[in-house]
Amino acid sequence: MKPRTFGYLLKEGFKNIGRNKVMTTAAVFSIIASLFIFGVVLLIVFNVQNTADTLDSQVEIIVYLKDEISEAEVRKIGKQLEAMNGVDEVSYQSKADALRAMKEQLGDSGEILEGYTEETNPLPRSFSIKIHNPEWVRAVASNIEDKPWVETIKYNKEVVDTIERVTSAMRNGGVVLVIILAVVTIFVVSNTIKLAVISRRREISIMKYVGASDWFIRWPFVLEGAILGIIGAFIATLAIMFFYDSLLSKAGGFAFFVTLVPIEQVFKPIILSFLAIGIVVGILGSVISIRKYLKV
Amino acid sequence: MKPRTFGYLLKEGFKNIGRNKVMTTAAVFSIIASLFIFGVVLLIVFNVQNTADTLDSQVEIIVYLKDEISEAEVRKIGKQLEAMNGVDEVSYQSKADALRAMKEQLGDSGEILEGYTEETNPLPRSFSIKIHNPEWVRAVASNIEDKPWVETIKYNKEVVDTIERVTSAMRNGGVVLVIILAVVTIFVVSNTIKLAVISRRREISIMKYVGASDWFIRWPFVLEGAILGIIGAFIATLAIMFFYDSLLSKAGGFAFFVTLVPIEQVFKPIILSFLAIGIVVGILGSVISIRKYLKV
Amino acid sequence: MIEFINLTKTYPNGLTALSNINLKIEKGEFVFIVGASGAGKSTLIKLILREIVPTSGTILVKGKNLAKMKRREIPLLRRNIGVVFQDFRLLNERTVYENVAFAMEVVEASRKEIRRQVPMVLSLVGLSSKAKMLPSQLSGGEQQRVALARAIVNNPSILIADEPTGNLDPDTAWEIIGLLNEINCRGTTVIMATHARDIVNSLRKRVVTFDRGVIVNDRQRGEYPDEA
Amino acid sequence: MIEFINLTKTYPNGLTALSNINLKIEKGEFVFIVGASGAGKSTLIKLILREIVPTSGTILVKGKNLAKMKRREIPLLRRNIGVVFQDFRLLNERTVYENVAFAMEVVEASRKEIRRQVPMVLSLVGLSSKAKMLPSQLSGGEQQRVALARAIVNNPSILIADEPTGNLDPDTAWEIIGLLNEINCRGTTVIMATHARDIVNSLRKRVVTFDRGVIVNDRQRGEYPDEA
Ligand SMILES: Nc1ncnc2c1ncn2[C@@H]1O[C@H](COP(=O)(O)OP(=O)(O)OP(=O)(O)O)[C@@H](O)[C@H]1O
Ligand SMILES: Nc1ncnc2c1ncn2[C@@H]1O[C@H](COP(=O)(O)OP(=O)(O)OP(=O)(O)O)[C@@H](O)[C@H]1O
Ligand SMILES: [Mg+2]
Ligand SMILES: [Mg+2]
Repeated sequence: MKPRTFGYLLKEGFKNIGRNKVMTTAAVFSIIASLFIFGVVLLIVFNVQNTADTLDSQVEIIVYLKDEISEAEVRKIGKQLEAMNGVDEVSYQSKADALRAMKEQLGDSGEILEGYTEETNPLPRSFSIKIHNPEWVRAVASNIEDKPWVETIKYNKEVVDTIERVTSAMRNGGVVLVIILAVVTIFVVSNTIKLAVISRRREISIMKYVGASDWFIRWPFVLEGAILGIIGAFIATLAIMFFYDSLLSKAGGFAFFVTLVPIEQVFKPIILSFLAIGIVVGILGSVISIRKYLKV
Repeated sequence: MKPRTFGYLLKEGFKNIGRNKVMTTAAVFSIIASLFIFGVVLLIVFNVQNTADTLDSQVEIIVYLKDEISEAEVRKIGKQLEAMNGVDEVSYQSKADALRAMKEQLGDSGEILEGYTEETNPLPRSFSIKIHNPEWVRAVASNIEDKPWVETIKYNKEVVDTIERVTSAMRNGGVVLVIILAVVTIFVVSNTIKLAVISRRREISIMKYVGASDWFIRWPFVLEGAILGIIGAFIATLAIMFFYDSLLSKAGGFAFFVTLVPIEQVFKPIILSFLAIGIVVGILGSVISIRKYLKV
Repeated sequence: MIEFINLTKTYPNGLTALSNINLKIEKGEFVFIVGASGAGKSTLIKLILREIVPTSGTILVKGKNLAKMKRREIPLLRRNIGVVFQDFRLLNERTVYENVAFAMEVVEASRKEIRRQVPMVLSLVGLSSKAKMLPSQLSGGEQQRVALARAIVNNPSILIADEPTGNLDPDTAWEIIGLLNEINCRGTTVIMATHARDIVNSLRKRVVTFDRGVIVNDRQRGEYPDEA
Repeated sequence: MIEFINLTKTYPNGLTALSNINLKIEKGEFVFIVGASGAGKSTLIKLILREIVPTSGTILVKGKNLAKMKRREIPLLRRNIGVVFQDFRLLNERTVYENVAFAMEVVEASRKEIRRQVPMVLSLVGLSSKAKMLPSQLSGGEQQRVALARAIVNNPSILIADEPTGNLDPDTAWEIIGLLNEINCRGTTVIMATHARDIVNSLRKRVVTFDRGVIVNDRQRGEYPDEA
């Protein structure tokens, strides 16, 4: 292909856009609409993911120590725990800390504990262990359980189980939903382009009769598709960012137990995926739709 | 219009569907895709709404009573509280109940409370008041606060505030999202139909030249649109129900803090709204799209 | 039947296709409209069908002023006029039979009438064997005859034919002209735009000659003008 | 140049449009294809363009067997053949100028050539003043002339015209024929399907007559057959 011909085909692509205003508008709006919906789901998935991560980091095991253990040994045990596989963070609670914490927990009823001093209270010393990943909780717990210095060990099995199950379900569900939506988006948009092509089937067949090669006919459509995809992607990004921004400012950064992901963090993945989908869909939609009509 | 003519036009509507298989498939799939996405958002809104309702019903005020109040008076106070505006349910906690509850709350550390008997413990008697609507919590609380029998009154101001703010934001956000999506769905589908009509503009103009009235031309398209809408709505309902059912069985009825709405409860609103949107979109899409081409 | 009074048609792009036309066609007449390519013949026909509106002047069809006609009256006008368009204008997705039957469905004819009338008209134009074909499966001349069948199926009071023999061999063309003549004898007004010199000259009907938008000649028992 | 050997074309619906055709057209010939409506003239042309493939038999164009031609060779074949289609086949959304220029863009002509050639061809067919109009703004005859301009703009070695004067008044028709004759004199093979008896009779070129799918007559310096 001569460069001059490519220039011509590019110009044709732009001309098509101008010539078929209704169709162009329809196709661009379809792309925007589909991408917008896709974006909403993407935002939901991001936020679920973020929340799951936050919750994960809150899973902890509490190890209550036997009263007869010496302070030196306690320090050694702390080191030991920190070195364990899957352990994120270890924090120590002395008898005094424990009493203070309980008083706080009881609030107004805290007076009930007045009789105890910081040293003589019956509450045990303990380590809280933050676990990197909820799936490792059980392993870490069973590893500690049998140690001689352990009085008792506590972790919310149910919560761990639930979080484990729910986050993985959510993650899978989110991925499945995003895939379904990506396919649906591609489908809707390529349908739109297909209809646009159908309404120009006469034009395509005439080009064939005049002796145009398949690629000569295809190029302007492909370029047109790509241009529409890019335009749609940019507008959709603007729209979804505007939407999310107003949501953030309303919800004040959090909603229920969900910590909302800040807008800077979602911008890049959204505009990139939008552009990718827009362009791919635009081009594929055109190429696939034309194929049938090239066989003249 | 003669009944025989209506029969003819209906038959034409069905024939069009058979004749333009590509277009029909495209339009039906667009409807299904849009409705499916709409359905996903609808399900999210339903579940958020359901969770908000559940949380609302958990907002409560605890009133601790002065120790000097007699049992008889306590009973009278209970009646008084129950009669208050906005109060849903009142439950009484005796000294013995309070001790038991605290022991339970402390778990293994409960031995710290061994010294107290059920009657002599320093914990006060209390009423828990469930409030119908979080917005009334403050009113009820300020109403009780100054009563002479009140030792102290407790309610989680922050939680109440948050729930209040978040649920109303969620509700508004949900409504806005559903509206946006309904519009987007209508838009995408009517675009699809519009393109289908554009590709038949020649047919429409020829009908005009032969002397067909506007309605004679419009009816088959309108009926075709309605039929496509109905088909799309049914398939989309099936798809979304299948999707939600598999989600429910995976999540086991709850996810995070959200109690999932059972499938029976969402079926009716979904199929009804799908049918309504499908039919309206099908008909409107056709009528609007044709309008321009009738002016010959 | 049809009357043009001081009629001028200028297209939006500034081209004046007809200027100051005065023409009266009586009920039952057979009129040839002749003239060079681009003289304004099709424009005249489009005006009668109210496909376009005049820039100035009046057209009366059956006593009605088309310029003042309401949108919803147009279908009724067109049902009284059978037309063979220069570009045929057949419905591509319908068979020959359906194309002809469609014109009858539009006027809400009964099923019985349709079943009787359509095959009759198709055999009249010699297309009985092609009833189930789509327009794309027909030769050019066959398509033209389908258009004619559609135009006459409702026994219109006016029949307009724009170049109805342009794609026909002389034999078939003469058959078609015989048909038009017969329809005319039954009382239908026939207006035919044509370039077929032979036909015009041997029929000796009224001939209206256009040249660049004006009528240069209008005579009964006329001939195809020799401008060459 | 073009050769048909024992060629039969039966359409999918069972209709045999051409049966056992043997025909050889030499380089530089001017051939009229005549015959009644539906005789198979357009089918013959569609076969040369490889719009359709023969059911049996062989077509050779410039020594190439079209039945065995690969899909991607078809555009190259068509660029060598200029065609005026019976239904014009103009691009509705492009102006007259663009329609003609398009045929040159396809062969990757330079901008300079296009700027020189297109206006020249348009003036040749008498449409210089309509260059910026869309096909829908033209009369039937004008559209036909655009189709002709497009067909000859690339100086093809074969020019095929299906009824190129069907919508033209005799004067314009003669001008077009003069044009085709001139192109033929410059060495281009011209094949013209037509019903115009006058033209065939006065040009005295080779005439191939079809009747219901078979060649009934093929003579040099022939006349339009009198089947009536
Ligand atoms: N929609 C339009 N816009 C602008 N100009 C037009 C339009 N339609 C027709 N014309 C011009 O008006 C003139 C008359 O056109 P018309 O179709 O009436 O010619 P005609 O007599 O039917 O010719 P032919 O014999 O070639 O069919 C032509 O020059 C044509 O270019
Ligand atoms: N795609 C098709 N499918 C079936 N039959 C067809 C198809 N195309 C043409 N025919 C039939 O083949 C026969 C020859 O058609 P063709 O178009 O070659 O005729 P023609 O000689 O060009 O006639 P005309 O002078 O009317 O244009 C006709 O009877 C026509 O109905
Ligand atoms: Mg005309
Ligand atoms: Mg033909």
